Amino acid sequence: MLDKNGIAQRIAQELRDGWYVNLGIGIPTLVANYIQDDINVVFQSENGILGMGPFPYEGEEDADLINAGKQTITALPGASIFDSATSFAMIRGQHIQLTVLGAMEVSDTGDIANWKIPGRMVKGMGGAMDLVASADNIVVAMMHTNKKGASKLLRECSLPLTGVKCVKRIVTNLAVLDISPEGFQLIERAPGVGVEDIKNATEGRLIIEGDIPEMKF
Amino acid sequence: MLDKNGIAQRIAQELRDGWYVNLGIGIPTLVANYIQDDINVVFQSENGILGMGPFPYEGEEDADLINAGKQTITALPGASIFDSATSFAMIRGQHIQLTVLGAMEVSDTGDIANWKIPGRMVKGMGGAMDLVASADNIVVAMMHTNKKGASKLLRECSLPLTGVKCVKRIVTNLAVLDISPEGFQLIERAPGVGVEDIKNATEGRLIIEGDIPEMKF
Amino acid sequence: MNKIVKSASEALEGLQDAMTIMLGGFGLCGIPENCIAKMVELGVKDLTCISNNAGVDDFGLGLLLQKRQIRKMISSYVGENDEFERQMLSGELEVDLIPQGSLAARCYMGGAGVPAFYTPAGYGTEVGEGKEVRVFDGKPHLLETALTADFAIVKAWKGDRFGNLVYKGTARNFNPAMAMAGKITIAEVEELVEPGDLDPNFIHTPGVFVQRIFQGVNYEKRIEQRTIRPKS
Amino acid sequence: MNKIVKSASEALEGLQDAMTIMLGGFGLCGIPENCIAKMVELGVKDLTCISNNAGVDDFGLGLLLQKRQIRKMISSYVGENDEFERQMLSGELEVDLIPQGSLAARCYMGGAGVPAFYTPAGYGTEVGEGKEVRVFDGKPHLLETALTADFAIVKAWKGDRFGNLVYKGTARNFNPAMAMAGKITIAEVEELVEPGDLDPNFIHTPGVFVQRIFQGVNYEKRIEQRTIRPKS
Repeated sequence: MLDKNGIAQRIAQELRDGWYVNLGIGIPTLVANYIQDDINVVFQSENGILGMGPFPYEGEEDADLINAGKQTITALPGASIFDSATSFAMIRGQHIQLTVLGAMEVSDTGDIANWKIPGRMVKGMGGAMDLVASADNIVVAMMHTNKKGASKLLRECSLPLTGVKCVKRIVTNLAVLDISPEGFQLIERAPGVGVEDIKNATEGRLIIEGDIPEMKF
Repeated sequence: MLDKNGIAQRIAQELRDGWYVNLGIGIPTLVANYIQDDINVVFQSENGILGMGPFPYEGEEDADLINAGKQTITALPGASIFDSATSFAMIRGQHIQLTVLGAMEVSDTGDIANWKIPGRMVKGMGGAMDLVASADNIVVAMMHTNKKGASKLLRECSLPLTGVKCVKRIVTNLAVLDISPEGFQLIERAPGVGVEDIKNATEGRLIIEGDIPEMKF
Repeated sequence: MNKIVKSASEALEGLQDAMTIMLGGFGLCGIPENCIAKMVELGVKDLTCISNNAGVDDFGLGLLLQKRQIRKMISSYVGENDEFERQMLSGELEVDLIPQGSLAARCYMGGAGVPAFYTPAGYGTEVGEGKEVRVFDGKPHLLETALTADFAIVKAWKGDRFGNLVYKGTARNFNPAMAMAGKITIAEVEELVEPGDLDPNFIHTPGVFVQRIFQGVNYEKRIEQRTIRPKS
Repeated sequence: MNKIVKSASEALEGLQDAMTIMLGGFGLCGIPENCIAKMVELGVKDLTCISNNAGVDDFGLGLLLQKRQIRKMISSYVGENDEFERQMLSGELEVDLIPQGSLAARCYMGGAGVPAFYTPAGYGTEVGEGKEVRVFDGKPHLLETALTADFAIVKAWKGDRFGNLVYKGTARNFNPAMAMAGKITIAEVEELVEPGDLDPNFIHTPGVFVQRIFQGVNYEKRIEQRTIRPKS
């Protein structure tokens, strides 16, 4: 079974050289720590920067240079800065090759819910609805089950949706799964996790074909 | 009766301090020569500049600095340069206070035709359709009649339209006229031109109320 | 051509209760601090505020919320703000949450004279409820309408008396699109410069979009999440 | 991340007959001279070219017209061009004339993932024939659709290997919007610089929109209307 860093590390394997990538808040942010040495990717933050670098050294924080999580950041050589309308023109126009974001629920048809829990304070969807409606390649980083042990990979989402039929791949603490026409297609098992464990933790339709390999790191 | 320069000089009186102005090709371009000393206006050229200045001195022409007529120009202090999408965002969004353009025909309901003569080579409408559809304040600079002596101020345009119900004021070699709900409202006579001359040269509905003053220069 | 006004007070002349106001900024980055402070002082109320975020309890739009000057917020993310939460849950505050990209585009389109456009964002969600759906190239899209405002208030780095603006870093964010969409656009800048000091080739907001400009004072530029890395 | 290719020839790899190509420029200002010359040499034909103008007889897109490589032109103004006129009147060349602002917006929207939008331009004219009309705020608008292209070919002043571009003066024109709308966008630049040489705050086209970039040679930058004033 993976922890959050393990999930991020596995997702980092999805990145391809030359891709532009938008990482959401939470586990997705950790993906940046595991980029393989032989590939170059450019990180976009939807508040208006391409070529986001690491956090600044102490004393070098610039209030005018933050990411979408409102964290102080740096800009790498070759970075570009732009306004919000241009930023979402990039996103909506499918110029960003990969979006990684967290989810509260995912359905086996690729619906995602990650912005609102009825009865709880709603903070807003931010850029998530634009990202999931637009990106060709959406990978969800999430725990397979919630704190009560209930599956977050469902036949249908119970929470208000962020987007429909948009998720391509899900990486959880237990498995890698793709959205196929027949449901969640099991691709890989996390180290030490058996197919039965994944079956038990998945409420939606689960497709298991042949031997399911264990993730490699 | 006015010549082209006289028409331009009369139109220059329409300009107000602080206005952004787009001048079309032909007579409208001449308006820039008659700006009163006590007002400041900024000229936009729709290929992407605000703050267009006079032509450059010989030897200072820059192939990368032209106006919409493809003429070499200069940029004044405080100028800004932008792309075509932004330029027409300004125009469509009604941020330009005045558009002056020529016409082949104008109707007494404010329709304008200035881009196409059937049977002749069509060069295209360029930015004219965007300008007339958007500007709050459209002044047409034109000769009152064509070379054969036929009126260009008509009940209905016979040529393909550039825009409908958009012209506000027309300045010709004979008169200043506004588009009113009842037709061309005569506002001023050109020096030495009588009301009868204007009547004879106007095919569309002409409204003459009270004494019509002569233009003042 | 001189759009310079002396102060936030003069810039906000004509601001009235129940108006619709756009305010630039993302979080607390690139927000018009001087004008917000002055709006608190003026006490205008029943405002509809269009802003990506709603500030924090004691800074940014949070200051207007604390004085209950805002009747409705149009935002994409309203973050950590106890007073906001209280007013929203009690029904004192009306909240319209819009996907961030649609919000930016709706402001841009408002300024660009495009009254409506299609976007895939929000289709199939509650954002799409009651909105026209049209399929382009096999993909469903929502019809979204443009936004404009009585006042658009933006914060820039430098500006001149023609209203030309440049922004610094990601403090740009929503400011350029909102600058386009105000019936009256106010720019507060850190530094007023002479016309010609800004390279015409590198102006972010051409002056035509700005009606009033002034040099602000005492910028706090508060950082919401001060994140650093150790010097190795 | 290195998008640099050696030459126009390498940049145009994959270009085929009957493709749709966007070409930046206004008149002869800011046109991709190197790629046009190479396209003439390659002899690709039946092209649909989206470009505000069609060049003159012996320069710009006129060179492709002379070789009858263009089947259809989508433009706003086709200027003084005898060969264009001859081909159009004889029916060899299909021509789609679009209001200049709608053309710019349709390219921008194509790049921005907005499949359609409403504009007042052209309503009540032959441009509006067959198009959906909708009234917003009492004013009729046409529904216009976005444009994209197999290749968008733009000319910039400077660029780096990430594809970041800056343009000079009014040579910017249609280049930024078209750069957004190409499935493959080629930028030819007067000068290739190192990443970091271009200030990230003042980049006109962020590199994400550009797939291939090269430093062009022998720019002629012809002036169509050389207008001057006397030294007084």
